[in-house]
Amino acid sequence: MDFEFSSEQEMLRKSFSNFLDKECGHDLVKEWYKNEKGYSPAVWKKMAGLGWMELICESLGNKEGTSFLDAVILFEELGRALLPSPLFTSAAVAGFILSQASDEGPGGKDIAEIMSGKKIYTAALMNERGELDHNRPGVSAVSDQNGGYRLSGTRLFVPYADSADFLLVCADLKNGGPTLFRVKTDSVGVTACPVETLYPERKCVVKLDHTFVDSSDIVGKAGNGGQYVDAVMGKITLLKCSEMLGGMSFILNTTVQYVKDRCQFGKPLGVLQTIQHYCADMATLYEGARMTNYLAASLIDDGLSAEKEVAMAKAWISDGYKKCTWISHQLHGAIGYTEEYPIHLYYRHAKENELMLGDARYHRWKLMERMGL
Amino acid sequence: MDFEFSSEQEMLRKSFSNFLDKECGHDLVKEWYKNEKGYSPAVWKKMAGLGWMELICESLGNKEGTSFLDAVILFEELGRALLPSPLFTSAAVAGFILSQASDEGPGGKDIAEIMSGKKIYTAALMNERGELDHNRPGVSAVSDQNGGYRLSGTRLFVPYADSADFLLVCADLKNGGPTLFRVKTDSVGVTACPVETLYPERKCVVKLDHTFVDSSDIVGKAGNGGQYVDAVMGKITLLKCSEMLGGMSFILNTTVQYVKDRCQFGKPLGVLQTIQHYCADMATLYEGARMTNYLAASLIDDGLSAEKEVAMAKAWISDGYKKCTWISHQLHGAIGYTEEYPIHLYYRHAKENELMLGDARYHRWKLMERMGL
Amino acid sequence: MRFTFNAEQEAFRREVVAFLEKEIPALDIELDKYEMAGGSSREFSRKLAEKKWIGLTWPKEYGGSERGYVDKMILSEQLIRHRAPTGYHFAAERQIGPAIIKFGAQWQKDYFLPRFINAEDNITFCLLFSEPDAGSDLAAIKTTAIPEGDHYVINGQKVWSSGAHSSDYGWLLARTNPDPTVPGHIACSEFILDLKTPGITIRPILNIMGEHHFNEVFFDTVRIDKKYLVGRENEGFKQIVAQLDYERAGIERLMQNHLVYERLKSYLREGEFADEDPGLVYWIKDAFARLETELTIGRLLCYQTAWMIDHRKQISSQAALCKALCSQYEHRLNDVATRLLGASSLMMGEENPYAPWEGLVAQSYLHSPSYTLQGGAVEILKNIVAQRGLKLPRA
Amino acid sequence: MRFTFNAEQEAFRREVVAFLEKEIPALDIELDKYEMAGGSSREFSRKLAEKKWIGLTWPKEYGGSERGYVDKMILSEQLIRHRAPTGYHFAAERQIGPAIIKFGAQWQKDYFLPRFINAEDNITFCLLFSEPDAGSDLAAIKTTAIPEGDHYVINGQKVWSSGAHSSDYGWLLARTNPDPTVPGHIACSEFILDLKTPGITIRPILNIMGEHHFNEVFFDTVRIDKKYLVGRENEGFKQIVAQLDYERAGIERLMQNHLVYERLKSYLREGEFADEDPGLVYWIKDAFARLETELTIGRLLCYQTAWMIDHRKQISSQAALCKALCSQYEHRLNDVATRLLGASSLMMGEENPYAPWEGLVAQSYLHSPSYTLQGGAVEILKNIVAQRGLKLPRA
Repeated sequence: MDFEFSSEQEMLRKSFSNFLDKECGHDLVKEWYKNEKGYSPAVWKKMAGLGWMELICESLGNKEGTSFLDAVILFEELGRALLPSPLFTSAAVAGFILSQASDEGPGGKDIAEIMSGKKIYTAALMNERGELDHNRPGVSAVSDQNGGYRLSGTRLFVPYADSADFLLVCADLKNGGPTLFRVKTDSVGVTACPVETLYPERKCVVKLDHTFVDSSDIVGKAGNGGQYVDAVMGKITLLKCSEMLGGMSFILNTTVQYVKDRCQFGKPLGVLQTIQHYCADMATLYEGARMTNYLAASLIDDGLSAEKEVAMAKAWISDGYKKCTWISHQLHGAIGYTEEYPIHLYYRHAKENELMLGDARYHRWKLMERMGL
Repeated sequence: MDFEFSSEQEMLRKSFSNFLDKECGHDLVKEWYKNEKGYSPAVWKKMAGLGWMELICESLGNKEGTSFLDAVILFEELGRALLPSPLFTSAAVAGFILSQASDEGPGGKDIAEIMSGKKIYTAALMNERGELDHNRPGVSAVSDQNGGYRLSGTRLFVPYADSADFLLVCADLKNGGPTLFRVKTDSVGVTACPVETLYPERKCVVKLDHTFVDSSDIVGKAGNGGQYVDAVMGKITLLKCSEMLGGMSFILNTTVQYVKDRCQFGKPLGVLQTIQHYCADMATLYEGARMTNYLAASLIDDGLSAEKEVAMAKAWISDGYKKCTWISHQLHGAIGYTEEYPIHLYYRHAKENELMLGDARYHRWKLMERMGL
Repeated sequence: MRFTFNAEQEAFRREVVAFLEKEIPALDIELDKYEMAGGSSREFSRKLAEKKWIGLTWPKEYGGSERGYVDKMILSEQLIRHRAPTGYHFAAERQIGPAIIKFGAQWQKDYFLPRFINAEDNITFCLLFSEPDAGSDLAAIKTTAIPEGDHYVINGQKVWSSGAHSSDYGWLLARTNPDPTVPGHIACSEFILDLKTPGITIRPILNIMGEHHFNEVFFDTVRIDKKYLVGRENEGFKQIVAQLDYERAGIERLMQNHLVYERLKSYLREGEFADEDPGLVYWIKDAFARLETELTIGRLLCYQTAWMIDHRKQISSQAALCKALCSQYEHRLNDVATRLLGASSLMMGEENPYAPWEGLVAQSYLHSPSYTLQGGAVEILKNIVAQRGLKLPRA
Repeated sequence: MRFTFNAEQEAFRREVVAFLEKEIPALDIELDKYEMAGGSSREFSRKLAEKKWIGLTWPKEYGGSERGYVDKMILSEQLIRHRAPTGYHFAAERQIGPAIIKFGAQWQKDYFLPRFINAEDNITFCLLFSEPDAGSDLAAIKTTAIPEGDHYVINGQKVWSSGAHSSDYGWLLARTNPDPTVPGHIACSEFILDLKTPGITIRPILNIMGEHHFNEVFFDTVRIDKKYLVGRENEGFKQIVAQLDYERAGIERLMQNHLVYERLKSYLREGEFADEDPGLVYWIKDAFARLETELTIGRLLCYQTAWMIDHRKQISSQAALCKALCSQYEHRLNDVATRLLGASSLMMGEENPYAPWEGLVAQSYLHSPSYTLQGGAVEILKNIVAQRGLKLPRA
């Protein structure tokens, strides 16, 4: 057992956080949300230069000499800074799905493009009700007379679809089952419109209207699309948890600092016992989040099954992060309710990610399934 | 609307509480738990002299000129004092069941006996798993060659069965459905053994072993036993809620007084913000309990349906009373954990009655049923 | 003891319902999508005024009906349930009018009250209370109003002033005793301040939704006539505290999000759960039953507080307890709704076709952090319950 | 970063499990029905001592193995899971031995430590700390131990002394500086007190189950030799505080009710839910999943605290956070069990055939109020987390 990062891991974390401190203040973040692409292409290039996409793909793919914890640490730092970018959807989700499928088909070239940061992929996995539907996809794939397929359907919550190069879409192949397709976003019949959601990182509604794809655009084996996506869910969910953990850490530290600094009735707020207990509650939620997150990550790093532990982590962190943002707002009072002050970004981030990939109740249910109870 | 008791109601309450203050201290209560009958026959006689059984039977039976609130007030005071006696099971439960059935058969004489306090009835409605089973009774009634019936089965949690005169038992009459019988406790084949439960008011395991009952011992119509019991559940549950509300009131007052008196670190405990908030939480649970309890009681008094409101009251009070006893123990520290100090009686009373007649979760479920949701 | 309406109350409720069911559809305006009783309509307010339903509890000498607060609560509840657009007269009737009645000079009564109660003019007020270093601790305000001849000269800064940019007047709290050794609660006074007076600068603060409600307000040697003092010099604090309890007694605090409750209930009734995971159905039923119970309790607590005012009882502890419970209910309500609807509840924007309930849920969720802060943070309300209600000692 | 056992740790765990699976059944004693690791067996303790598993972390010079606290935690967890009867050596190894090692005089070490670590003698100690007016505020104790020649003379009263009536010695905290103007935390000392010394009166206090664990202990001019002082005069407080964190780091706090957890889990696995109302199944699954998560977190927090001791880090905040979480878990665990089983869970008594799980649940529920109080009330632990961990200012 070791409850601390190794010095190498600490150095890695430092390198991430130094970069983010320098390149990504909350003012910039808020600008990027609103700019054309929803992120900063300049920062993206620098991230590519630092090898972040590569690090993610390799650590998810268990490359010799890499550790899954490296990606965990990176996403924790990203969550602390709330840097908006297609890193999660392109390098983690799409990249890992492609690598799952690559034993059984092409993919190597795509992954190389993702790792270099030159091309951006995004995963379009949610239906019009906001549900993951890769096992019963709401997109249809019909054979075209020219040998390829025509895809039709609507996808919600597709990150950065309006600037990505490729979409990964799971479609219902007639008589073939759920099949994963790579779709060029500039194909005829693809529209991607940004849509407003609670957390303002870029998301689009994507419509496919008889969009033509070649049979070489099938990722992996036809009919296996649902499986590929299922296979990545554990690690992907845990990276999302890590990002949320980073957000919790920001909220905890910012709030504790605020109640030390802010004076009312002639004393810092933080002397009040109720305030101290709120802070202790936040610290407890945060410690619990760390425990579940790193337990699952340690098991994954050991090559062991962590389905139960991932469910536990997402359940605890979904609730815990949200509660921390509630407490933070309560302790900040009016200042926290302003656009300028950053905590509402975390309030939004916590709620959005609570509901993404399943909320606490859902994962407690999963946990019981995993335990056979 | 009127959020206060009328002066007549206040006088009634005073008469109850004066009697209880005088006759029933916690030391006596603890003695009575352990004495032969589990209650004080002398006090019982005085209660009969004051007309308490009569008051309960008449207020439950909507007798002209009575109010259901009179019984509510009585049980609130009983819950505050925790007086152990067969009042609830004999006058409220058995008496009201008999009056439900009396249109359709005998019963008048029995009720008169109950009202005078000369005979004690008790309701034996729970099966070996501690569930109310009057609609599918776990007691069998088989026709006897001599014209009566033979009852066999086991009943749990039967209050004061070891000293009561009669049991009311719902039995499964072969080809006749759930049927209510009056059983003399000194009949052959009846055994009633006191059994230890969390709250030490007397309860027995009752075994019926081919106990003979005459056909005149059928209460009301054969086959209607389940209905009679169902019909009394609303009011009975609300009287139980009222008793619990009285317990909450004792716990709130005692705890608030304790934190005013007890000094630590040179000041009364009650100056600490955390302690103040705990007390405010107790007060809120108590106020919510009052609101739900009296809302249901008001509707019943108006002759209106209150099924939804009774469910609400039992749900809120089951949770709320229990939480109050938790807070009370937490604020009392070690002294509260002693046999001598009374709060553990309420801690036991709260948990036992939380689980009797359905806990909060169960009643929330009922509430949704009543709302058609 | 009777927690249900008596015959007169029930008759009044029916009268209100009948009126609203007739008048609101006749207004031909679109009701606010996100806020109960959120719209504003001069026409509607005039109609209410004709019924004498503005200023229902006000003394007859000021045009009121001198009816009880329980009747007022019956009216308020129905206005909210019917989403009546009350914005035109709401703040004036709820806060400013009563304060003027209680503490105002004769000319203030003569000038403002008829305009309020008849909904003649939409004279709008903002509150100028909080300062950067005086939030919960209002006694720490530093803005001064120094008497100089027949004027006061105001200097200082306010913050979190809702609607200051679109109001005619400010309701100002300032120190009239500049000696810093005198405690704030015996050194401050209340003023009516015409916001067009020279020397006032208003700067916007955007809220977390990017909307402009809050402002900073700066005073640089603002001179006002002494007649704008409300009540007595240096008693402003006492005056405000007396009003606060009344404010806390409102049912608005419970029902601001009643649309969410109603949509939740319809969703449950229509039962579109076939595709969902099995645990969700049971979870939402339990969660909704809790909400229903809290709503029922909160509503009765509101009525109880009104009844206590009618019976001249001290309400501060009860009003605080009520407000704490109600605002926590609203907080939970929004969270439950998001979890029922899942990710789709995150969709925002009235025009967003993928947003369930016109994006109501995400909108409400963003408002949530303010509920347990506005009008007294829950923690402070609990202190009031403990100290004033349960008589626990102060530290 | 690795939250799982490494190879050596896993090997040790297996060794412990193999030992316990062999030795416990061989003991031929009935294990406690209600308490994990609740029994007492000299034979078993001697066997543990032979393995050198008593005093695992103790210095070699006192017969210990100088192994780390993580190893100790691995051992403790398995002892609890296997319900090993550790009562014979538990308190001596956990509290008294470490205190003597750290602060004791040579003769105290020579006399007590070998007896403890070899489980030779069951020398039992009770703690004589709390007083009627000094509970959470231990510095307020009034019992005095006044030096007089080569003796101390003790006068005063203690309360809540667990097991004083059946112990050989008391571990006493008393004021050695009688000047009431000197604050308690620099005026007290620790003593080993032979309970057979004249002048000591012990009176029982029954707990809420009517059992005799607690006592009042009165001292009337009790004279003891100066050699019974532990550590330095007037530094007793500092010494106690240093020990407290170690106590809080134990996994006992998490797993006292592990039997309830295990029975719950079997009940869920066997799925006797056919007759129940449908909501119950979903409710219990959700409730159990929460418990499972808290248990997992609590266990890791315990290991983390042990690891921090091994790495010479300050543990007070972490130990407090861990203890608060663990004791709240146990409180909830019992409540969940009663609600799953319903009314039948109220049945008590080992011989009661209607009591599910041998009446375990009601028994545990009665213990529950003490969990969040023993070893520091949850509220005080949270203050420690805030002040020592998060560095919030003290009032």
